[in-house]
Amino acid sequence: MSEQDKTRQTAGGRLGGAAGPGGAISRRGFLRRLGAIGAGAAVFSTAICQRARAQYGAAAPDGPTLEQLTAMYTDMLKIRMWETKIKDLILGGGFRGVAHLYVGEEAIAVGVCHALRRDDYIASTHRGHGHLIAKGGDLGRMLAEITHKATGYCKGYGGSLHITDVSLGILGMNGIVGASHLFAAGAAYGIKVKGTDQVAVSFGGDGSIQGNFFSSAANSAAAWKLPWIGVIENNGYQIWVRAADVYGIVDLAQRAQGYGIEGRVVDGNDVLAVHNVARYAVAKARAGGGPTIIECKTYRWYDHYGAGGAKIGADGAFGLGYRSDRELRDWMAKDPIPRFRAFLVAEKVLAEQRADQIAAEVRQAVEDAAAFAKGQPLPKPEDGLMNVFAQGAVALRAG
Amino acid sequence: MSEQDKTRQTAGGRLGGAAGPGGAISRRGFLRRLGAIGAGAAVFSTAICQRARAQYGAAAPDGPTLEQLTAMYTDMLKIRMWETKIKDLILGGGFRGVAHLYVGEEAIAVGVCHALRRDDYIASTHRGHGHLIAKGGDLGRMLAEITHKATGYCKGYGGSLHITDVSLGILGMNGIVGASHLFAAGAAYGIKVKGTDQVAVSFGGDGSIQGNFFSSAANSAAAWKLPWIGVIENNGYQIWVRAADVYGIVDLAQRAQGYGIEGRVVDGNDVLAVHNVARYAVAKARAGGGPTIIECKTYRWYDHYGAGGAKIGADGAFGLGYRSDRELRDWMAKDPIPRFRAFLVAEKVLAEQRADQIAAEVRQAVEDAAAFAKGQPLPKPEDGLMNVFAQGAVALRAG
Amino acid sequence: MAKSMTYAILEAIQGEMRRDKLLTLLYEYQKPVAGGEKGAINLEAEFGRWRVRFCAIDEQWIVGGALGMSMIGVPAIAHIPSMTTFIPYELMFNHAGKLRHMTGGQAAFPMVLWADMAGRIPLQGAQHADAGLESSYARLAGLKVVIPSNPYDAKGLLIAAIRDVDPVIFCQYPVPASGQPVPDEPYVVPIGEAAVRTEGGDLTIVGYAPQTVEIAKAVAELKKEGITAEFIDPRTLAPLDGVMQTILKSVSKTGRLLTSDDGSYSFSNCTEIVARVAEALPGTRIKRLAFPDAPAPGAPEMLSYMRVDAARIAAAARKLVKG
Amino acid sequence: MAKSMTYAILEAIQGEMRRDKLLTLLYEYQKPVAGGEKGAINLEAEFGRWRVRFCAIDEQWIVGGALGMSMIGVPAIAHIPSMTTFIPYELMFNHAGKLRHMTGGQAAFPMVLWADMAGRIPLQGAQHADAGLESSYARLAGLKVVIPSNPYDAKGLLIAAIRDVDPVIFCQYPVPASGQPVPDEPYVVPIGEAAVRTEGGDLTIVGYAPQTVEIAKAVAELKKEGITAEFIDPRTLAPLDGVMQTILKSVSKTGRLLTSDDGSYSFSNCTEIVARVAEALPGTRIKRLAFPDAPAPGAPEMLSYMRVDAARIAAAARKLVKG
Ligand SMILES: Cc1ncc(C[n+]2csc(CCOP(=O)(O)OP(=O)(O)O)c2C)c(N)n1
Ligand SMILES: Cc1ncc(C[n+]2csc(CCOP(=O)(O)OP(=O)(O)O)c2C)c(N)n1
Ligand SMILES: [Mg+2]
Ligand SMILES: [Mg+2]
Repeated sequence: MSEQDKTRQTAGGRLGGAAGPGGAISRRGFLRRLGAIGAGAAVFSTAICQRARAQYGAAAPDGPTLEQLTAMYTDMLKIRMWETKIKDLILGGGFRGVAHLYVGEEAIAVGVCHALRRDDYIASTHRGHGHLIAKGGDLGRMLAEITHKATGYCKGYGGSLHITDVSLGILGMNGIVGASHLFAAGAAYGIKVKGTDQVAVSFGGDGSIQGNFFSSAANSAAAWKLPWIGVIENNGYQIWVRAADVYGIVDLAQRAQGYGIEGRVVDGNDVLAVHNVARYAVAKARAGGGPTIIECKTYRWYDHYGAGGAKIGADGAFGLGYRSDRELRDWMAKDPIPRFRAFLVAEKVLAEQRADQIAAEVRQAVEDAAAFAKGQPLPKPEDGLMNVFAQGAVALRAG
Repeated sequence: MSEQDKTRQTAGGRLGGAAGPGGAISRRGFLRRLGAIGAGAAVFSTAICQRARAQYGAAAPDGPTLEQLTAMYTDMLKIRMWETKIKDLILGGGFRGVAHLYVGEEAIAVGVCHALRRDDYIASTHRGHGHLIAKGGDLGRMLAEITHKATGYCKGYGGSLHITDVSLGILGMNGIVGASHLFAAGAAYGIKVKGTDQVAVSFGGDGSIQGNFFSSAANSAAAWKLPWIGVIENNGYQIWVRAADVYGIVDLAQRAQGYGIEGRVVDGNDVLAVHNVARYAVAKARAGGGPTIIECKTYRWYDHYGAGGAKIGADGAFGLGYRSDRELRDWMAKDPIPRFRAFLVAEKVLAEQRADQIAAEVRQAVEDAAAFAKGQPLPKPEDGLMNVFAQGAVALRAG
Repeated sequence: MAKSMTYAILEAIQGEMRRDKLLTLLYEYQKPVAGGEKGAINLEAEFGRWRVRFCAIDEQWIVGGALGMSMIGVPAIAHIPSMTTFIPYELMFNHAGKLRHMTGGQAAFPMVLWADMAGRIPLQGAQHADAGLESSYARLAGLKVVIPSNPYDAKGLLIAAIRDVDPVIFCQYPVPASGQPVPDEPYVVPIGEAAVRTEGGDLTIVGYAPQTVEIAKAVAELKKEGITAEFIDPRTLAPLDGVMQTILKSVSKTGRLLTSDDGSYSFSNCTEIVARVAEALPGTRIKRLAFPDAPAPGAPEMLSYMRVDAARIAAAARKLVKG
Repeated sequence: MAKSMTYAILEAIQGEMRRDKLLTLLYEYQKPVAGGEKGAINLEAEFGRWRVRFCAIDEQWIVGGALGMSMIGVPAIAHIPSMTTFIPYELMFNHAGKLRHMTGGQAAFPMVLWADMAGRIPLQGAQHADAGLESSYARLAGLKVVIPSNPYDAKGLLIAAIRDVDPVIFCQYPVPASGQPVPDEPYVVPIGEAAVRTEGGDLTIVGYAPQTVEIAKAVAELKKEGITAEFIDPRTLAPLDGVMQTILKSVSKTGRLLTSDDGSYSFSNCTEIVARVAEALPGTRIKRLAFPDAPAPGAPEMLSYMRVDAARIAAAARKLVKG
């Protein structure tokens, strides 16, 4: 680990503060950094990109990295557009489901999940659509599930809060705050037993570090250097409660220190910053270096739940009592998607036209997903008695 | 807080390391330090005493401090002799009770409880006899209780694990590891509601910082600056499990940092060191300065439970598989009681003769307690149906 | 407009907080604020943040903190949301319910665990649509469990719970604002007393909380057919002895018992009532309706297929009476 | 010398760990070590520390970790000590029991919660002398609960539990090494099947774990008096349907049911069995014996006054048969 990284590794240190290896960086160095996953790599932030660009002119990374960057951009758009569609459907009335929207936080799911292999595990939350999409979830089956259709991911049993695709290594979205951390740490233990180099990542909000689960995950991961990465999506609110009123710390990654875990704070609206810290943590975990806790500072554009304060065809939920519209507007100005697009275009990873085309394709995919979900059949009533156990059905006792 | 204190306040810093305000200290300064309870006071360790003594010759503090020091010595002896009696009774066979012996750790209970007022609260553990004695518990009623007699503190319902005197501000010994911390933090919240300047202290072993309770206590105490003091009695073992095998940290007070709490590490076999950190923490808490977590490094002389490996009339439990006899002997050489006695005698707080006399008195008190307990009546069988609720008895369902 | 359940509950707490200057509420995100005809209630605004404290997402703290406070004589209400009802289970079991006994009567927990219960609501998924959790609490020694089925009982039972020196679990299910009007003044509905909702001679029906809505419909339906049901709402699940007096009296008369639960079938709610009747009155014809031993699916089709409703209650009653 | 309960259990785990190279045990301080005639078992020595892991005092980890592992296909056994049996209650309730259903069958938890149960032992105090906790688990959807009463059943039920892809709670009460000899080889006692311990025609007695000792004594005593009891050990509490077939068959014959519990009376263990019999066979004469709804006091005088013993079982049986 470089010295710079070390200074940043204390929880208080903010990525992008004293960032980057000074001015002198070669193009090769820049690309290596972009693609680096070794324990020495660690930090690649927009600031570095900007400096690199200033020095070497716009330049697109080639090979798989190019693909990956494009895929990251595509996934961010997928989350944004798919969820915006949900929001519009809710506002349209008669929506057969619920949703905790992730819009505004896309950089985290995408930055983290694109540092993972398909066979790595993630454990998700009530606000987990984004994680699922970033890990490869199918938009149509997802929408079918959150409208409780028989062909949805969970055959209609689960809905938005529990939608999952276990075959993608997703240990479930979970409606119980904090449980994700514990299950991922458990999975990380299982990885050690299996002897593979997989990793297990849990997502959780700023509210997820208290309660019973986080502490057990963190201590075990620290004690036995488990390949666990705890991602704290700090969007400033636990429904309407502010962290500052219920915690004695400001940077939540500081919790890591009490367990002897490396804690990192990162700009959660900068997908490359998130991605690079995630890659660092993943490489470290694969190499047996143990866990990392990454706090990503971000903001949610909509209300905790549903679409209150939002309008069809417009972004953001305004007029919510617990936060100011101005605060929201400030954060919308830090929208991770145009920010990333601008970078990609400037770096010639994407031409403007291609970027537009991707947006159009994603928009179409979302419409297709909505149409697919709409046409899907409802579950059979008696299927509720199934899947309690692996075998058979339980008895109906209602009459 | 002085600069020295600041350096010591990080969890890693050990009391007695770079301790003390250098050589130049006046006798008045020494006495002030000994008696100090202001936030500026903080540290008074044997090292300081020794330096002070070297400079000013042996000198006994006068007034209440003298009494208090004598009382502390007396209480340490009470714990030691009362528990040694229990050990002998167990080994004698047919003992009507169980015990987790505290011998070796007396300096912690006494150092902490003598920094408290009678109206302050403590929450205790399975290894809590010492806490109860240091807070003023009656040796006879205690022994009656651990032998489940009708006139014991808990009328025979509780026994060793739950013996308590609520009128002394004791929130109960508790057989569930870690629960003490949560209840004390709750009491600390209640103190805030009442608006008094009381404090609430919880004791817990090195095993008590994991699990569900500690985290909830620490976070709440930190968030709202509750007058809570968490004392970690780190005796190196959780039954036979070593902390190093199950934690990612070495100094357990480091846990404090993750919550934004001041953590202190102290020599738990030095009663004055413990006492002074406790006084500092208590004064801080009374003044609204919030919680402190104090880790006291110590050792238990007997097995986790009962009297295995011990002999009647001899100290210590040898030949236990999980620890070496040598380790035990090293710690017995650090016995807090002769260490304190030597200090008191050297400082002319106590004459040798008076010290011997106290020991004889305590020995007699213990014998009296044993005789008292032996003569007490057994509970009535049907009383088990009482005290489930405040009113009445529950129905017998057994036949 | 009748007072809602929430309004009635907050009115109860407001009155008790005015009466007892130490009574404190710890809660999470469910703001103790309600508007009603009689004016808005805002507990934090009235009593300040120390006595009305929103907390981190940490139900272990909310309940454990309340226990610690109450042990030093600061009575406390711990309010936790429905999906977390079992997080403090160990605390209530091993501490709240046992400490008085273990200390020979020295310790007391004058606290109320105000536990939200979701009930079988659709489109949520199993973690947010549960019912019947009260029976896990009802079997723990040293705890009292009350379950109001309407705002009037809610206010009176909550005041009784707050004034009780023993720990009480107050279960709030979502029920509509039906029943008696709720007086503005404090009053007590005693813990341990059932309510006879309708009198009848053909069979006894027992159920509570959201099931009372279904039972009431079924009773009305049956009446049209000439079957008169005695409908008893237990209101208290623990201790049950007082409640059983009312139920046994009724079943001695009717000879038939039908129970109806939103909780799952096995080891649950009305099971204890059925067992006690069976012991005391052999020969009684008994039918227990309940949710199956399954989690609650999100899809409404599956969920409503599994839930007991008025039609099923009426059908079972007919069968008991005629079959 | 017969194999002890602990030996039988460790032998089961040893065999399964040899068979399945991923099976892992998380535990706290109760070393998985036992000596016996057939040689000592030391699981950590045989399988290494990763697969046999002692943990911090953190039952939430032990169970939650086992759940996480099992979700990725690493089957796990979580062993927790008796006083902590309800610490993982929420995990088993909201996650282990629901996730398969919530995910439409995708998720599975091939794990066993090996929960120690203290039983009503004297001189410990209420937190360390509890019984009956299994009924709180038995009412949770998606979980299986087994309770062996002797080493033979313990080994066979534990192997069944380990091989089951659904989460199983394996309750270990302290019981003496009685019953059938324990074969060295792995074998399965199927989950969901009761055992008829003695056959008889006058009444049916149901009970398990330490109560089987008292029941067996009472049955022998009654036999001398000419009363023949059919003694059934359910062995599984959830799912209960298979067990009930055996019990209902017996009660149809005897017409009388006596249950005997170390757990408390209300909302507990045999309550469900009583209720099911009452529904299915109206007219059955029923008596439920149990510990009172109270914590267990430490003093032996109080404790034994409260516990069901052979004399009380025999007395209740006589009354049922003759009264
Ligand atoms: C253990 C638990 N307590 C409470 C809740 C209710 N609840 C659901 S989401 C939520 C807020 C979560 O806040 P945070 O962790 O910051 O995530 P965010 O919603 O901001 O993404 C709460 C309190 C829950 N689901 N689980
Ligand atoms: C929650 C919980 N888990 C397990 C136990 C069993 N147990 C009793 S004491 C003990 C060891 C405690 O170790 P430590 O906290 O270091 O205290 P010490 O005994 O060393 O004083 C354990 C595991 C318990 N009582 N409570
Ligand atoms: Mg948040
Ligand atoms: Mg210890």
